[in-house]
Parts: sequence; structure tokens; C-alpha cells
Amino acid sequence: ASKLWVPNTDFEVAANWSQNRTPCEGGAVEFPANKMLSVLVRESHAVSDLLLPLDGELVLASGAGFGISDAGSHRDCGTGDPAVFRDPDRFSWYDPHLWRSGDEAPGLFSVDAERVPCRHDDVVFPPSASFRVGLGPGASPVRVRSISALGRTFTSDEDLAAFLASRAGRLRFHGPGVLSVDPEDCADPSGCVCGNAEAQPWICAALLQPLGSRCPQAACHGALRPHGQCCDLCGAVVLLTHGPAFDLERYRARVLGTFLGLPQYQGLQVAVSKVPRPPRLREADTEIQVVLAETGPETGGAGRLARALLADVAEHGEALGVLAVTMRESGAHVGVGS
Amino acid sequence: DLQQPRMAAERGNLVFLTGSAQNIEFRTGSLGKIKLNDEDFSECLHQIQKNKEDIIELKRSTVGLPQNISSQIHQLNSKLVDL
Amino acid sequence: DLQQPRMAAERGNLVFLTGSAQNIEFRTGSLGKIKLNDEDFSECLHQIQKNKEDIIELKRSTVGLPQNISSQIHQLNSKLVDL
Amino acid sequence: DLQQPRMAAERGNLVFLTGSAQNIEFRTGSLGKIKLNDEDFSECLHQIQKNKEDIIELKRSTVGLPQNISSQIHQLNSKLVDL
Repeated sequence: ASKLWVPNTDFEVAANWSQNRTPCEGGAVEFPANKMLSVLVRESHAVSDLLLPLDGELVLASGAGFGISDAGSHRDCGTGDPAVFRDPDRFSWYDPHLWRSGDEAPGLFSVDAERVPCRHDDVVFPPSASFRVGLGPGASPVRVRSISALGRTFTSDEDLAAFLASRAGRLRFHGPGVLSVDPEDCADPSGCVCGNAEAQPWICAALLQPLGSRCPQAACHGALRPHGQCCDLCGAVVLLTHGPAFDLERYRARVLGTFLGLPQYQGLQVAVSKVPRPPRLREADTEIQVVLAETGPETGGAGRLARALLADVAEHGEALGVLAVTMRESGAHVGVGS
Repeated sequence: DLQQPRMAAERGNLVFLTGSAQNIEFRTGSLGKIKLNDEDFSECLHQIQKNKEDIIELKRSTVGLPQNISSQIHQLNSKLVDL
Repeated sequence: DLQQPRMAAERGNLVFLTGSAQNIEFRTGSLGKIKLNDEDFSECLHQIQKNKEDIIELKRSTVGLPQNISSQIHQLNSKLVDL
Repeated sequence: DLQQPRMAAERGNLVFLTGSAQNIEFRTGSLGKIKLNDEDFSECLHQIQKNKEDIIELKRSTVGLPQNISSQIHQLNSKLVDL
């Protein structure tokens, strides 16, 4: 699977500027002195003054540029406070908000830890945008299958390290964290665990930072906390013990195609992945987690779908390669009937 | 306003443009250099100036040289031979 | 894309960069100037051209100068003395 | 303490500035040119170098020329006439 980096450091993106708007025509523009960054400029802009960082670059797309006009020559620029580019170091690799899965489908989602690139993911930084990413505290190396940046794909640690040490790399990647690539595919048809369990504290910290570092109250009694999820959710969790015949992709397609499309399951979101099994349990050290999340105000749909999946296993378990199955379900919505 | 001085990318070329009467200026501090593909511009300037001074000196040392010294020396020789 | 031109800062140095086959161009209107640390570049160009022309002129005026004018004059003097 | 490089407007002129000990550099790839009003800077450099070499050659060829060749030839002529 692939994971795409979403945010960019493009000049024309309002969110990259203080006060959430791009510099007004003819105004002053300021980049923070001590923040390294690369900024793509796509269009032509008039400025009265442009303060560059001490280390950084403005990359000009064809037709882009800067014209100069004396301060105050454009009426709409008001008092002339400079537009300040926001701190480009604010984007963290571990922030689930900043990644998009390359194989999203309606009704599918990933638990928080798996929204950040997993061990066997191909990571893509779109070549059409400038970006900067913080690699975190470096407690353990980030391992992925490959990394594509600036139109190049890195599949060996040697090439990747040379790129990260280059000026182009240092403008885009920062922090003590270590990136490592291993082009080995996930060869197991039953799936591979994501491998972000160790990083989950940082992932959850980044996820919850805009919320004051606290999980929002779940809307139901007896909310569930699936493996890899930062906060409780309402719905159901089905856990499958898989045998050698189990195929994760096929099972995910089956849940999606045979069940989720039915009208009674509308509004449900499904995440299917292999997760580590708590160590106290039996022979297998992994299991398949199916998370059924309720997104709307109605309750019970997730429980019904979970029971339908259990019945499916009872009927077709051998063909599916499922040896055993359990489920958990959250309770009634908070505030309903009280 | 196309008359405003500007810096722009044109098919991968980096172009500095001015309208009719505006300048484009590059200024470093007193210890900074302006380098064009690793050539220090102040050294270019210095060499241009040195060439200019050398030329003045050469002109001074050759001024008054009759255009046709060779022919004059030849004439002198002829006259001597004629004696 | 590393082929796109860029205005970069490297430890406070200001660097203008283009890709492998792209140019950096300065174009002024008829009255606009390119100034590099207060030197008008068109005057530099003009001085280079003037130096070139002065050199052509110097070459022309000294062409045909026998390398050994001094020795020839010396010989002429000797011959005169011998008479 | 380093100063940030800056692009600024001064009375309609486009001005690029760096701090006291920082450089301004223009760098093209190996096939790119720096052009100033259609003049290729590397050709300017080449012409400066060629002028320098021509001057050295001119100096060499005129070295030992007595300052006063004209007056010496004039004297020789006088002596001849006196004979």
C-alpha cells in the first residue's frame, strides 16, 4: 500500500501564512530567519519587500516570479504588516492527519496507528509540491518499504541516507528521527502487522495535539478502544484467529462487497488489518482486527454487522481460513433515552 | 504591471527584467562578494581597470612613434649606402 | 524538480540557481541599469569593448615595428660614426 | 549574527541585499549561461582575459623601444644632412 504526504509548503497556500491568507499584492513578505525550508512558487506576485530565511529556497515554477512595487502602492495592503510564513517545522511524520492512504475506498478507514506509514508501505511525497517533514524524536527508526521524493524513489538505505544528507534532503527532512527503507514486500497473504505499535505514543500525541491532548468523549456507553486507535469509539470489534489459508485482501473485499454495501449498514466505517495479539494468549501471535465504527447518531448497525460476520465465519470459516472469531460491542449512545 | 522590475522563471531560465527606467541592483556588505559562476565580479572589474591602465601606459610609451619607423630606418640606410 | 530555477539562501548568502542547461538572464529597458555593488554593468561591458578597440589600435600602430629598432638605430649611428 | 538576505523595492528599483560578509552568487548548470542584456558573461570574461594577454604581448613587443625613437631618427637625419 502507499501513503501520500498531504501538507505542503507552497507559497500560494493560505494555511502556510500567518492570519491564514497569502500575502496581499504589493505587500511585505517575511520568512522566519532560522527555519530551513523549500517553498514552491507557482504564480507571479508583487511584493514590496521579501525577507528570505538564512537557509532555504524559493523554487520558481515556469511563469512564477516576483515583481517589485514600492510599499503603499497597493491600496488593499492596509497597514503593511508583513505576511509571515508559518513555522515549516510544524509538520510531523507521526501526525495521522498529514497522510492519505493510496488505496482509500468508500466505507474503509484505518486505525490511527495505521494512518501513518507502516513497515511495508511505499511513502510518496508528491513531486508537484514543496514540503517539510519532522522525523520525530528518534526513539526508534521509522521503517518503510520505499520513499519517493522529488521524483526519485529510494529503496536502499545508502541512497536514502545520501539524499537526506544532501542540501535538498536537509531542506525537507529534519529532526533526530531516523528513516530506513527495506524493499521487502509483505509476502504473507494473511497480511502483515503495521509495525507502528512502538510509535503509537507519538502518533496519538500528534493526533490529539489540536484537541488539547485529550480524547473527545465517546458518544456511547462502553466505548471500545481497538488496537492502534488513540481514542475510544462507538461500534464493534471483531477479532479473527486466522489459519494458513486466510487472505487479508480477499477478506477485506468480502466485508466491503458482500456486507457493507447493504442498506442496513449505511453510515458504518470498516477497518480490517492484522494486529499483534496480546502476549498472554495462545499459539498465534497475530490476529485479524475488524473495526466497525458508527459515524452517525444511530446505534446497533455495527453490532448487527459484527454478528453477520460471525455467522459468515460459522458458515464459511474453513474456506476463509478463519479458525475462531470473537466480538465486542459498545453500548447505547450517551444521552439517548436519559 | 509589466513595467515593474521583476524576477521570473521562463521555461526554466531565471530572468531579471526591468521596464524602461528602473534598475536591478545587487548589493552585498563590504565583505561580501558577487560571484557569477564562481568568478568574483570585483576581480573582473579589477582586471578591466588594470587593462585600461596598461593600455594608457602603452599608449604613452608608444606615442610619437612615427607610423612608418621601418620605412624611415630603411630610408636612412639607403642614404648611408648612397654616401 | 531540481531543474526549476530557484532563489536560495545558504547561511545568509543569496544564491540564484538554474538547472543544467538553463540560463540566468538580465534584461533592462533602454534606461534601466544592472548594478552590481554600485557598478553599472553596461559600463563594464563598454570598458571591455573600449579596451579591446584600443588594443587593436595599438597593435595596428606598432605593427611592422621591427623587434630590434634599438639595435638598428645603434647600427646606423655606428655607420655614421665610421664615415 | 547573520542578516537575512532580502529583496526590496527602492523607488521602483528592484534591489537584492545581503548582510555584511555574505555573498550574492549566480550559478547555472554546466550548459547554462549568464546573460546580461544579451551579452554572455563567459564571453565577457574571455574578452577580459584576451585583452590582458594582448597587453602582455604588446608590452613584450614594445619593450626596449627607446622612448625617443622619433627624436633619435630626427638626429640621425640631421647628422646625415650635415655630412
